Amino acid sequence: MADEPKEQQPSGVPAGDKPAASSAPTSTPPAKAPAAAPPAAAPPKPAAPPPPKPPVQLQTPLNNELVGRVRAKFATALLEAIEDRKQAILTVECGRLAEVAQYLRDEERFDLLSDLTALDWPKREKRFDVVLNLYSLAKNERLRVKARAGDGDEVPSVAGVWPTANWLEREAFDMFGILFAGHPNLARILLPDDWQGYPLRKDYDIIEQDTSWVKENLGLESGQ
Amino acid sequence: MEFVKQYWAPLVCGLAIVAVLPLIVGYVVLVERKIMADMQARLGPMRVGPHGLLQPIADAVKLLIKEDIIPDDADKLVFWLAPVLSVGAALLAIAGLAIGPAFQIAKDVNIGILFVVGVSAMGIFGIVLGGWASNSHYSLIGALRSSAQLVSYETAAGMALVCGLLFAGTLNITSIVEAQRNQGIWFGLLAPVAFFTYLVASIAETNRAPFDLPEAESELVAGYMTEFSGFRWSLYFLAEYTNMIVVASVATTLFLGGWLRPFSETRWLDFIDFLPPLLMAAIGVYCLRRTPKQPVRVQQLFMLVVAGLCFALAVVLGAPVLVPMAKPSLAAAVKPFYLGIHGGFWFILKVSAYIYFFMWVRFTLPRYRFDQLMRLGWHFLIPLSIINVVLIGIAMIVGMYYHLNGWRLLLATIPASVIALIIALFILALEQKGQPQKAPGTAPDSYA
Amino acid sequence: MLDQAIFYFFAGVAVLSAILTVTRRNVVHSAIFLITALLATAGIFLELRAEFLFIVQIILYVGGIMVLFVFVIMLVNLDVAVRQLQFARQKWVGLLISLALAAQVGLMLWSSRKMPGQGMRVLNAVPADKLPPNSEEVAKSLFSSYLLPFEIASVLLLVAMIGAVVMAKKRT
Amino acid sequence: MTGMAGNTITGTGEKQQTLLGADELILNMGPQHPSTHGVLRVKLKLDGERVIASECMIGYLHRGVEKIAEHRSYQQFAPYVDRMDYVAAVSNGLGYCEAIEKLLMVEAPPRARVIRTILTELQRIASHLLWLGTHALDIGALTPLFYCFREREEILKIFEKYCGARLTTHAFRIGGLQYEAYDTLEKDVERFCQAFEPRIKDYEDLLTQNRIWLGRTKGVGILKAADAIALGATGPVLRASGVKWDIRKAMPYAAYDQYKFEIPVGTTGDTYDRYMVRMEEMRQSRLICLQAIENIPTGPIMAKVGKVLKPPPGEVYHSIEAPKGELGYYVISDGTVQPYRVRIRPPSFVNLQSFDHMVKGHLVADVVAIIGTLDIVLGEVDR
Repeated sequence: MADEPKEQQPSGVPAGDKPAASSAPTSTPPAKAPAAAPPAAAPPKPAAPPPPKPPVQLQTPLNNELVGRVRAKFATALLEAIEDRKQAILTVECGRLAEVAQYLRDEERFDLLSDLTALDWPKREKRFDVVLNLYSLAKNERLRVKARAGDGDEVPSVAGVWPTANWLEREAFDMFGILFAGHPNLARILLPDDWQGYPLRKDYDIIEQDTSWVKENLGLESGQ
Repeated sequence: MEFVKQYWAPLVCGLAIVAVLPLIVGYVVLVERKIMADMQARLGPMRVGPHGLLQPIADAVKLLIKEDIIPDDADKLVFWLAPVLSVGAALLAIAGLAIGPAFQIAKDVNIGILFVVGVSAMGIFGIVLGGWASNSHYSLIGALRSSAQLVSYETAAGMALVCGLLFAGTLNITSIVEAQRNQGIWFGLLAPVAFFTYLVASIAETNRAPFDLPEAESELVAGYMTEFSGFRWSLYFLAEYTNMIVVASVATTLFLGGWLRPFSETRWLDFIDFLPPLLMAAIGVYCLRRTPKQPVRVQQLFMLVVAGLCFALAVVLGAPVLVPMAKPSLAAAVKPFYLGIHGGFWFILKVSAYIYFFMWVRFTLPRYRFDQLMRLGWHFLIPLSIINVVLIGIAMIVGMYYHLNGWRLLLATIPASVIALIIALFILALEQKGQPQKAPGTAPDSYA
Repeated sequence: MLDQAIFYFFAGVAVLSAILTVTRRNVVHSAIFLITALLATAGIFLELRAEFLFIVQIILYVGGIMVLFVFVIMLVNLDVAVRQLQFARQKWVGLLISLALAAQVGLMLWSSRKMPGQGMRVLNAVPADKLPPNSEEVAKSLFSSYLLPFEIASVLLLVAMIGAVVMAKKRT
Repeated sequence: MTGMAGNTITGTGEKQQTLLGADELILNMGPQHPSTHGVLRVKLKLDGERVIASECMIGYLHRGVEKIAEHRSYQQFAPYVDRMDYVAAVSNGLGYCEAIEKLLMVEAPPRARVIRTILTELQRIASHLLWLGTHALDIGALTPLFYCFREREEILKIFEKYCGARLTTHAFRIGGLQYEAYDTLEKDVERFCQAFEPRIKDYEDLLTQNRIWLGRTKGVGILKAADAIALGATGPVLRASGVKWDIRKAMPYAAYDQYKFEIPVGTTGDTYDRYMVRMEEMRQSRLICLQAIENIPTGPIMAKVGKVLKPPPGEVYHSIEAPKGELGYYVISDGTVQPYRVRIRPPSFVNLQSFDHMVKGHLVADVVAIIGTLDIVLGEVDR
């Protein structure tokens, strides 16, 4: 795993601000109390495979100069900066996503949007995470920017900043139903236009979908 | 009645041509598929008959029994007429050709070559009307493209022919070959640039190889042939291959010395006469050697038959050459017989070499885009052929002035050809500089 | 006797297809009949042993002009043209002109009847021996006695071609 | 930059005055079309032969791989990954396995990483060979297709000997390899590499200096560097536009940091440059294979990874240099046996976006060449 870019190592001591658990696991027992501060000396790299004790906490708060600059510029917008398995993750306020994106591309030279996708956490009140994986060709550095959006919220589209986001946002809309404000042509891309429902949502049950389709189109009980 | 008495020979020959030609075309297609396979490290049709030799019959039967679909509101009359027109023009053109000194349907037609070119130009109607009649948008575009291509390359071919005719001085096919015999040199050597232009233009005229845009599979499905199926489609196919044979024989007659043996006039090279029988005998021996390797009994039998055929042909070709040696008295009697058969052999050999070149080009070169194709035709080929006619004319005048004839005429024509090539390169350079990489937006629209 | 039969056959075909050309409603059909008419006239040239004219007729008219006719028919979308009213009730003008033409032809026939041996109706028999190759005859006369008209005609054609190119140039 | 976004052809748009006054023609190419490399439907708005606007309709091969991933365990999902880019299954597998290993914070042993590199590079050559064959066939050259398939057959034989399958190989496991290298692997790869060099020369003789090929590819489908980065193009498409970026060099994975190889870069970003870049990449892959088989380290082929994988909760994004471009895996685990979400970043899907940008102003014949030069595989575009 020598591929971790060296300069990306978190230099500062993990600051004390509380790491809002970015991934509140739904089904597993609440292994980590969301408010508990992470164990201070988080082992940089657990040498042995995680022993059967409760899964070790890998998300450590991150505070390098990049985070510093972003916090300086967007004080309130930057909700959280953590690092999971040596990959930097910034969580940004949904409303100002486009601004942050513009800033990251122009000043921080993250000129390549590798991927834009979405996650569904049905338990949370703002259930969707819009995740942008950025890459800087100049600095050979990766960054992940997250924004939380509720069902039906308007997420500002970054297609203006990176045109590659056009189809990626259309796919996120197609699969999750997230509306992107300012998108040139928000329509389904993979599924037929008259498809009902958004398949990648956690509550989109395949079995139920199949039986309803069979009943509706073939008029008989599906064998599922 | 006296009409029949006077014209029974050409009628019989005509009948033979119309009957035999589909078979010949079938085997030309088989040979093409075999050569293509050989070039592409594979075997080609092997299943029907030994080494796929019965494939053409199988194709013909398949095409005959295939369902004959007519698009619903297509124009019935024109839909039926188009392929017929195409094949008719192609077959009519064959009538003007002379296979050997003996075998010619339209005996010494005074306008020989012109007749062949003029009639085969009628094939365009078959294509255009075919495209229009099947009233699908794809075939209409395909039809328009191919007719535009044919019209523009006919001019280039015509000018190249003019260049050859300058040497021959007559249009009559038999006298053209006679002229080449008297001058002791083939016109293709005298006017190589004309031969090259005619070669390229004829490839374009028969819609083949780098110019086979109308039925470019990757774009407009099958061009004008899209809606035709079964026998109608095979008529177009027959027309295309007959055109190929016609174009090949015109080129052979005019540039490669028709049915003349290479160096036909130099006596000490007469041993070349032994080449045809030896060649046939060699093929026969090869077939014999391959017979035991055939897996199936019937295939071995078939190979034996083919070997026998080759040997018989070898004997037939050898007889007119050996008999005068054995009994000089019979020499006079055997002479016309010798001329006819050997002439036919050489003519067919040259035509098949020409067609082999067609196939060879088809398998190696990618396809031209339509506007590039038109640009090549108009900006390069036509000016080149016109300039070549002028230069060859000048060369001939110089030749006459210094009484150069036969091989010595080369002294005049070679510089002419070199100048023509230099001008050709100049045109190309102009072309390159003119729009080295014109932005695609401004590429000349093909319909402008 | 045979020549007579062939001549009347070709003449009949020519007249018939000429009529059909005019009366057909479908443009492409009329184009096809026009081609048959021209081919029939070419046949008549051949019947008169003028093979050079025969092949020039085929190459020029059928292979050249008619191809462009059909080309234009394809390019210009036809459904508009067909819907317009074709027959603008000019029957009377047409009749008048054809009558005048018929009168003229009749006069010519009638006057030639008196000249011995020149009668239009009697065709001279086919000469038995080889025909004088008329391509060479045409060429000789074209480049010797009629050189001037030949040059003027070619210049005229050149001008026409250049004019066409200029008109067709895209107004860019 | 918004102009870059793919415009759609809605019925309304004003009718542009075209050449003969005829309205523009909407031409539907696909989904069943000989040259769309799979079930891609392209809606072209034409003015005569010229393309005014184009719109790609995809989704015909959508199998919902990401939904399936949420109902399979980590090991069970590995074979599905091969079905996405079915032309380069081995590199898909490598990407997935390395992403999960990163999630588990586990590293494959050196021997496994070297063998993985060899097989992935062979797969890259095979994928490029298939691209070259079909691309040349679309432009009309019939012969290269058969030469390319003859070489590709050799590579597929090696895969078959190694893991029993030719196309969807499922050759790797999370944590290392399932099968030990069969004893003549080095000799086979050696023999293939020796035979391959003259073969590449054959393709080059057939195409590179061919005037018709130059005419059909030079200046066709130009994608400048800035547009390529903006449109997110990666792999040979990006490198042909002059951007020197290859994940194997930038963020080395498997055993790529042990070998010396160059990264071919184009200049103008037209179809010819993409052709040259891919041809050079085939040569470089051959060099990597030769260097790799010299000393395959001995040792275990599987890291100490339990039968049941329960990666600690968290997420990871790992991307590799697949033959088509950057193939990324964004895996989120919630500590259970099944991944919470596996997001796959397909290079073909993103590269296809620049199709609309490239095809404007070209002729229909170029559309075919541009689809070919993007080297898209619809299994990966639709997932």
